[in-house]
Amino acid sequence: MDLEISTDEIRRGIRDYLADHDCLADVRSIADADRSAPGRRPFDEAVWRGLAEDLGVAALSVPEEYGGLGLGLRAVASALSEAGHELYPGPLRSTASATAALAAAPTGGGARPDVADALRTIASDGAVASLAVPAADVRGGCGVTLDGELLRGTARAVPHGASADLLVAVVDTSAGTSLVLVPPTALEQAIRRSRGGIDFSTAYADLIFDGVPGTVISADPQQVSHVLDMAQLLAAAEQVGVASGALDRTLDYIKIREQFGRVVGGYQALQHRCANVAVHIEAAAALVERAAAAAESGDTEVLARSALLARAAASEVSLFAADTMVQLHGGIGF
Amino acid sequence: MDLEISTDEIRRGIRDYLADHDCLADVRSIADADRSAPGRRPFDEAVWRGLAEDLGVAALSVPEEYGGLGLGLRAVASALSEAGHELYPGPLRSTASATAALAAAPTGGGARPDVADALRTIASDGAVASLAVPAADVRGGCGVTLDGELLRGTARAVPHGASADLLVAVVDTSAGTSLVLVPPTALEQAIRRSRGGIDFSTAYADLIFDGVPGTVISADPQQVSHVLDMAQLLAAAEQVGVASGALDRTLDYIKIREQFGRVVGGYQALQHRCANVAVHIEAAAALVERAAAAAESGDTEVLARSALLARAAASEVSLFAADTMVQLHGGIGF
Amino acid sequence: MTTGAPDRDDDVAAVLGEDLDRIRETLSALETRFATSAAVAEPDHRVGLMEESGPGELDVLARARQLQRALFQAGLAWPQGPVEFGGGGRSKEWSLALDRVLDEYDLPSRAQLLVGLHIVAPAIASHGSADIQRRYLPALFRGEVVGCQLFSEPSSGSDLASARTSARRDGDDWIVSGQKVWTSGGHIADIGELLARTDPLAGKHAGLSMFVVGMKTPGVTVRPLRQMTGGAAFSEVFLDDVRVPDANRIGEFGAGWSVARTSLSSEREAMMSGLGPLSPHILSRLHALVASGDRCSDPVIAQQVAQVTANVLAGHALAARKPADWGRLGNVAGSVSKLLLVETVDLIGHLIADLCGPRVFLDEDETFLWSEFVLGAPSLHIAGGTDEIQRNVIAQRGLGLPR
Amino acid sequence: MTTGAPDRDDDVAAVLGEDLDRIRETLSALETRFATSAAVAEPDHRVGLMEESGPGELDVLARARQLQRALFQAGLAWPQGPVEFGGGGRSKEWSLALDRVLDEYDLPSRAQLLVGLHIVAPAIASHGSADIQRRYLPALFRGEVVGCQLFSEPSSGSDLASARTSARRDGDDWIVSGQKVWTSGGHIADIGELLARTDPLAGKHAGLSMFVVGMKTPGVTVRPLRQMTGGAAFSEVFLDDVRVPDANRIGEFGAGWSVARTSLSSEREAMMSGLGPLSPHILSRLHALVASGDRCSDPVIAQQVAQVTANVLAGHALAARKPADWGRLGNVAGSVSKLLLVETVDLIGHLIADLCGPRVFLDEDETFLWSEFVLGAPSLHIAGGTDEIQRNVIAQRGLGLPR
Repeated sequence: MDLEISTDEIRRGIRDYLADHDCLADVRSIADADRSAPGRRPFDEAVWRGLAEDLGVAALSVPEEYGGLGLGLRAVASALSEAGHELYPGPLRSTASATAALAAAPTGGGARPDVADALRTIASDGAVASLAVPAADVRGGCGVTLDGELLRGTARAVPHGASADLLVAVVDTSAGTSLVLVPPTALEQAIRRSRGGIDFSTAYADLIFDGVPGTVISADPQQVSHVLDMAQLLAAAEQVGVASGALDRTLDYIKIREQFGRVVGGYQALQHRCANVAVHIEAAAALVERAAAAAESGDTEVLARSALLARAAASEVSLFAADTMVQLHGGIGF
Repeated sequence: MDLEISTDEIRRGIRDYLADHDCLADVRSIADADRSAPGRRPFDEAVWRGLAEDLGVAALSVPEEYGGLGLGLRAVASALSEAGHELYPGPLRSTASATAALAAAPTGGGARPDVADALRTIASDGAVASLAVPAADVRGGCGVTLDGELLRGTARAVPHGASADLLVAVVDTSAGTSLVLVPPTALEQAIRRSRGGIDFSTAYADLIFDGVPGTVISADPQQVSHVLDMAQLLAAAEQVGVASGALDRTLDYIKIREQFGRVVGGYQALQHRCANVAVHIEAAAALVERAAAAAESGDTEVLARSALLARAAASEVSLFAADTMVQLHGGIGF
Repeated sequence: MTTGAPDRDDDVAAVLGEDLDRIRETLSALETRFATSAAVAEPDHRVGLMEESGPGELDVLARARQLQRALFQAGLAWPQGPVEFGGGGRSKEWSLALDRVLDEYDLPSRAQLLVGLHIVAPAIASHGSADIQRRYLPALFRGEVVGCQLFSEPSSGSDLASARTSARRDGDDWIVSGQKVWTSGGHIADIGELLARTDPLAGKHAGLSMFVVGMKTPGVTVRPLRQMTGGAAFSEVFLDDVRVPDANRIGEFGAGWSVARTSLSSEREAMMSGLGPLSPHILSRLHALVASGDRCSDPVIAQQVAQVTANVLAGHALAARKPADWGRLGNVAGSVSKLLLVETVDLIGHLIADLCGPRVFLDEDETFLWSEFVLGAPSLHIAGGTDEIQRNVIAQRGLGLPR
Repeated sequence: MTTGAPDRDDDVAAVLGEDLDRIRETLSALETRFATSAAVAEPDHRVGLMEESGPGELDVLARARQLQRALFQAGLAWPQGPVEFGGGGRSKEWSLALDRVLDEYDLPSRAQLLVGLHIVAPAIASHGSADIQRRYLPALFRGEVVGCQLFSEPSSGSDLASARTSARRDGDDWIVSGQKVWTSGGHIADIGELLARTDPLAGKHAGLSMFVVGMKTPGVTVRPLRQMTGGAAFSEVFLDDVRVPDANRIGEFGAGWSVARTSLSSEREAMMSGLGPLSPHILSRLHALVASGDRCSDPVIAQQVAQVTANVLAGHALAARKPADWGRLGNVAGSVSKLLLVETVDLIGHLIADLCGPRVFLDEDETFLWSEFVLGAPSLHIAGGTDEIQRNVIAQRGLGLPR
């Protein structure tokens, strides 16, 4: 399979599919629903199934032996950029992050049966997965500890935590910080509290574990931090997409909005601001490309460095592009 | 005396005088001389005498009883802004900083004779003075200690240290960090090493003391830090002037330089950059005004806070304005 | 008294002289009077940049009106106003000094009155006839009448002078039709300052006149606009054959643009003062937020705090500056102050986001209270004229660059 | 091999395949050969952004020429060049991979040859006749001929197409008169790429043609320009009835603007690669500077170091990008890279100033060595087209905004 062509095909497929389903309208209706009765309504289930199952996006990085396409993080990052471009509000990134963690788990001649099952259900059944990570300023686990074989504690603000069918969590255990799989049957026993907030493109929930079974899939500290790096990379990829979607919408608008008898897109101040956004999108995208390539070639050290730099750059440019979108739309942007 | 009118008169007087003497040409010739034979040539002595004695700028903040005008730091700050505007390369700021330190020394019914003499010689004889302060990242003295009544050590990069007739130094003594006056007769015994560098608007010299007499004029830590605050304020005032001079020269040029059949000052990108410079000059100038007013009203706490903020803002805007000047002059700016 | 307010000079005393004691007495009494009802009336502790419509809104407005009336009676509501209309006949300096003293007291918010007092009133005071001044100025400053601004239109944002809302003469009246937008407080206002095209054949600017229109007049429809913060501080206003008497014209026929510029420049100047978004109240809560976190000793945060502090102090110092000290920028002082303001608000927004992290966008206790501030910040770049317009104004009218 | 060079992918091996061993062998041998004479020839350890004229300049040039010849003989000087002229006939990918390997070796600077190789040669290769290609390309890539650029004029900076230097036809020759400026390396160059107005009656762009002019031709006078760093990297070039054969025309009569654009876009792309100001050599010295100071654990400095690192890595990744991955920005890739480059250089300048404090502008050991870098940074915003021009290009040719 020629990866280059695939990546382009993936991008086009997702973009066309999401454009047909008007994600932005979905995000707006989620926001409206929340404003009338706080507590976020879930994403559109049918769009998720179409994306995950019909388009096979969830299966991208699942190894072929478990029903996936066996592609690397470059393909996944491309897919997430497209989803970000359309502000897709479903669990694509959370599922991709969990998938990356599962696919990276040490196999030793084939994955363990529970990991294999989890990967299969993601690839074939449209399962929603998520990855519970520690807060940015915390070393160690996500707030949950493994006590014997039972999980206790609260994982806060887990992306799509209320809808997740299965979870991979970074957990404190007696063997140190580990990756723990919480399979569907176990996850049903967790108490889930949906979180409100102002991010209508991702639903969050606190997951409260009070003696829920979980199994360690890796206790290797390097493996744990590799998984966290991949999650940063995937978040960065999505943010680059968000930034580029914001720029595209801005360009569309300033090419038609007229003031002082001419389109405002003709003003040098606006042109230069858009050019600056474009430069920084390309810089962040280049760092994402670099990190993804390192992940594929197994260069975890380069990945570690470039994933965090990519994330920082992508965060900044997504804010810059979004702010530019609001400003250049004038009053209607706000 | 109505201070407001005075300040305007001072500004106009200095601006006209320095414009007549083309400071910029003097700075260029200093730079040229240095490039052919490194080691900076001194400022123009006649211009300094005119400024200090004929215009009486050196006497501005010297108390009236010592032959000065008894004005406060607002007047001195205005004078330094004008000097900065013209990039005057002589010892105006170094002398003003030393004067502020001397005038602030505790008097107890009249200054001590040596302080009074120093103030008189500054006010009436065009004496060059300087203030030796600790490096930015150092607490304590300027590298010199008072051992009994003798100074030992090296004060590095003292502004106009090679030309100074008298010096006030922040010195480590057995009573803590103190202000020490080094009168003309004593300063003659210091070894002076002119420093090269790329600042052609201020000459620096290392002053090496190997048992040179000096007298403590204040060992009060609050007094010492008040003097350092005033020095920061005066530096900020000069920098605001530098920034505003750079902006004025830029505006003059972009109003006449033509490209693409129109003056480049008509392009929005250049207009907006100049507007941003102007906004930040006003912000820094407002902080300088505030700090100077606090100094005059004896509010040392407000002075302490606002002088450092003024200095930080003035440093930034002077770089921004100078960079804008280089950029907007295109190739000839470089 | 609030704590942690930004420092202030003590020359307030010099300017206010012997009035100061009486002023402090009055304000202390008001502080006590309003403190008793505060717990009831303040809907929540959210920190926003705009007054938004919501459940407690009318209570807040009622308290603002009461305070305004009390201040008026004490001679503190309209210091620069002419004595014959109930103003104080004081200097600008006196008025600025009073503002500083007012900042020290924890009084109810008068934000909902600001458009009337700092946009509408200055226009009437500078351009209006004696009759229209008498009818509206005392009422605005007594808190009896709440004003709003009817300038922007869907197709006239930055290019305000292209306004299309038409007013055609009919006897002693004008018949007004059109649509206005981004009207802050449109739904609570009693009167609106209306920019309309009275002469479609005259030039773009010369075809405009300014009016006072009653917001309850038949044909006026106000529709709140949902905004990014989730709230609604702005409205659309539809004008459908609205009858406005010619006696409600502010300034000469065809002088609408000049009247609008008075309003806009007054608005910009008010924004940077303590009356604007950076009230002493917000600043003291910001200081508390910084101090409460475990990152107040983080050098990266410290750099940001210092930058914010410098900007706020500089803004206050500029607001207190005498016109003569502005030099060539005197006629664009409002634009300079406004750009500094929006930069400051952005810096604060970034500081808050850095301090709170994800807790600023999740429904977390305490930190989520700042989400409205962070989300509201972008609007200030637009309201009162975009950054681009301010920079054009500074460059062309202040620095003398070609138009 | 240098230490502290930025990290690099290992797919270099995949691209270069079995050539890699031979390449490394050649480069190791060259490293050894030039190392022996290095101590003599390197005039000092200053870190500058431009090659400046000075005492050791001709030695440096001689070594650059020797290295270039050796690389040419090994097939490593001109990988993408046609085989019949001595090029390698390789792909762009191969060439980029080779650059990465070259970065690993501590070889003499070839900065003085860059204008010829990355500005003049691409123009000749894309637009020149077979004859002119044969005459100049191998000589440039062998290091026998040093090139310079004769584009800008005192009144034609950003508006390059308004060039006034005139060329009038005289038999088989052109007679050229005018003044050029900002010519890097004008005083050491053998040939110049000359933009001249060949048809004063044609349109602004259509009136231009491009030529190769020998810099030693009678009538050519080169005068070095003193610049902010104190050095002289640029020259003014006066052309006084200089005779240039028509056979030296690059491209069609009237196609000068199109040839110039090829040169400019190639220049921008080269700047962001390791060939530009951010060479592995400068980066490793920067890392050493950060590590040597006592502020390398200061969080404020750490933020800046991370930002610089991100920009440098992003720039290298963009330089290695396939044209197809640029999307709609493919035709403005050079402008994007150049803006990123100058931002990076500014960030480094600020970092250095913050790290060294006053020691960067005083004649202090070690730290003063960076003063040329800090002072040179502003020039990069101008050289190769100002930031404003690059942003216009991106907005209009890349993002499709109106001209």
